[in-house]
Amino acid sequence: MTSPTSTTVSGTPSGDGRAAHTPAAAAPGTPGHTGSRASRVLGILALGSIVLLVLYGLVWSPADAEMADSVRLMYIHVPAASFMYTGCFITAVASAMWLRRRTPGWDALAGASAEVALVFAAITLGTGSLWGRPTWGTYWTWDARLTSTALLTTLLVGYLALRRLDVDPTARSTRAAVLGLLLVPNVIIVNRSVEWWRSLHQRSTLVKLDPTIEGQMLVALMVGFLAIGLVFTWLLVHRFRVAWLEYQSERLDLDLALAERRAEAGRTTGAGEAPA
Amino acid sequence: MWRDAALVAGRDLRVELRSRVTTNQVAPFSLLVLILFAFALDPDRQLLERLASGLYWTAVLFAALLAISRSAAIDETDGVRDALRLSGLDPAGVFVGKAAAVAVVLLALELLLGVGVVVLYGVELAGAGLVVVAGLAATVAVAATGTLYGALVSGLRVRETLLPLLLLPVLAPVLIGATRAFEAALAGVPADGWPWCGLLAGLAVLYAVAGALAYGTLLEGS
Amino acid sequence: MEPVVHLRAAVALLGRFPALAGIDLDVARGEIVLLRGPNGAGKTTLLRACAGLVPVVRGEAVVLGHDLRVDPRPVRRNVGLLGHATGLFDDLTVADNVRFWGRACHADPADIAAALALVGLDGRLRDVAVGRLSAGQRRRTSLACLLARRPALWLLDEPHAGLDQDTRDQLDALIGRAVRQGATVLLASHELDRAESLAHRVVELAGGTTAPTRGAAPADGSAPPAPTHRAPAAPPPEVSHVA
Amino acid sequence: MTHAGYIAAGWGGAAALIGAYAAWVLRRGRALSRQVPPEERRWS
Repeated sequence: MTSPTSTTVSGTPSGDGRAAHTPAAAAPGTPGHTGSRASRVLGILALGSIVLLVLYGLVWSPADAEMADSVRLMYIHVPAASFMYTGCFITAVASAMWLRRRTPGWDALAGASAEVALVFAAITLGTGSLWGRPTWGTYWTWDARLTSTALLTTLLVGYLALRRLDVDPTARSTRAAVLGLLLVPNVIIVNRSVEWWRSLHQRSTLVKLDPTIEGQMLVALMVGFLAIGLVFTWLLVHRFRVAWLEYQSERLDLDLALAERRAEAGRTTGAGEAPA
Repeated sequence: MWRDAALVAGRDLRVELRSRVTTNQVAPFSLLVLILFAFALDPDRQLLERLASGLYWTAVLFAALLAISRSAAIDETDGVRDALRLSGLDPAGVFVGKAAAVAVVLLALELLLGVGVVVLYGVELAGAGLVVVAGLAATVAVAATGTLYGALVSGLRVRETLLPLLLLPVLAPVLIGATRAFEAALAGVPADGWPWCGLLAGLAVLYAVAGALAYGTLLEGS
Repeated sequence: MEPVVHLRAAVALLGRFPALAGIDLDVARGEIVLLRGPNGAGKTTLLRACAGLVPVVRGEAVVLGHDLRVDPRPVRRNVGLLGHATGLFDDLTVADNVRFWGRACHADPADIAAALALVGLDGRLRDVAVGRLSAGQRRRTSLACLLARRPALWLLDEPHAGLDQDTRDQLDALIGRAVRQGATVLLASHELDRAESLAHRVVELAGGTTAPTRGAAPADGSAPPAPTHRAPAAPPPEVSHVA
Repeated sequence: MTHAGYIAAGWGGAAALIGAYAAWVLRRGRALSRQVPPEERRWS
């Protein structure tokens, strides 16, 4: 994974060493992308594991005794849910690190991870309700996991909505970091309280969602974790690099801005003093 | 910190008293919500009475959104933000003071809504101890969470619309806990309700601490 | 003696905009310094930076002995800022407002009462909600809040704007009184006739820089290279021009 | 295979969503890369 600690260019570069590269060096039009050798290897591994997942999940593993073939949705659903939580956790850690270090890499990682987590939240909800239809006879049931996933999705949507606001970047990063840091306690509380709430009423559905997993099914689930995990990492790496590019493209070239600002003095002092 | 908290709480409550927005607008609005529930659910007394706890706390949350938004607006203008930073008030104290003021306003609204539920929905009160404790814990939790999230969106142009999106999912556990506790109390089985009180108290402490720690960062960072 | 304000090549950003692009300024204790310059020259930002409200990101910045680049917070208790935004609560009365901000910085209750009297708000207006006051009366309320703090450094942004003749005289008298008691005043004003007669010296601001009247570029190495700086090399503009 | 429709929808939907998101991220990365000098693209 990319290491955000190496990206310690601050929003207000200290001047000396960085003054050398003028914005003309931005070389607009230079083709480029967010790929690297490592991310390409990761991508190939991810694609390979997806092929393996299709084979294990759809062909080689048997149908469940009780749920028949609908159990095959589990090989996506459960790993996607896990990596949705992983994404939230990364966002919270990166937010905490941003509050400590104030380096833009951590802010970029927090935002990237929340967005990827939202994609996996959508997959979790979609596969969950598609799985629920044949199992429970309804697309939506107030099952603890579905409900807390839905609430978590709204938490992520709110976090990303705050990040998208067009306001002063430092203010936005500060607010987003506090909100991102609160994500983990919020997720835990929402999860636990919903679980507790639902378990008072319908213990049975919970059991029904947990088929006895063994043999080929267990292998398929493990392959699911591997494939979804690789896809998650690949997406996170690329989304992080996009966020980094966004930061760089908006980054203030302080020396250029200062030169422009000082040039105003030449234009205005002559005219501006007249009304005195 | 406590001196600063008392000072800020006194100021916020005085602003509330002088402006009368709570008494003239928020309180009638929350009663209106209770009446709208009756329209939506067909005023079949049995149904309303059975759902009373949930409807009550939903109405409280709507009223709380308004109260929190009002509280955030007090410290929102540029001049006040600067003056707060220049004053040397402890940010944690400011947070505690604002949350305390919101809690007092909420308690007044809850009392009013409680009377409304008893009169309009025909609820028979029971389990007073549990109701009071759960109500207090839930109020503090809502006030602390709301003040923290109010500071997160304060000063933004989209504050009015962003606040509910951010705050309501976080308050969902409070709604669950407070409703279950009230249901248990009204059903005469308070033993089922006390664990939920524990949850509410935990939430109150957690968000109060988080807010006290984060308020300075939010005040400086924008 | 150590200057009250000491800035060298100070740079401050508003978002991405370098509102201050290299300020050199020294103000000694007891001085009244007028900042003069066209709109957008950076006067307001300079005052806010001295108050520790806008971070200085480059250069040196020491105010009242506190290094703002290390921590801008300790200086804040000791400065009084009178800006465009008043920082008052419209629903509260004049007395409530002054009492709140006074007590917030541990002001003596006697000072709070005295401040109200000094700006002439101890009469009928005392118990009127600030939202009902005129702009000039609000400004007097803000001034009372500032007086109650007894700041060592007064930062006044257009203090004369919106005041009538009598109140301006009153304000000038208050500034003079504060300086005699050991305070230092930095003010930005467009009322140049009045402000220049009040000030001990004038500093010109333009394009976020202290425009060097005798032609100057920062002599120390901390200043960033400024290719388009119009001025040729010359001694640092510590005292740019005496009024 | 039982429930083939649900399984196809679930797997297909997940694949489509991930594919679309990945394509969006890659395209945005290419577009932004033009605006940023190569020395800031530390991975390449």
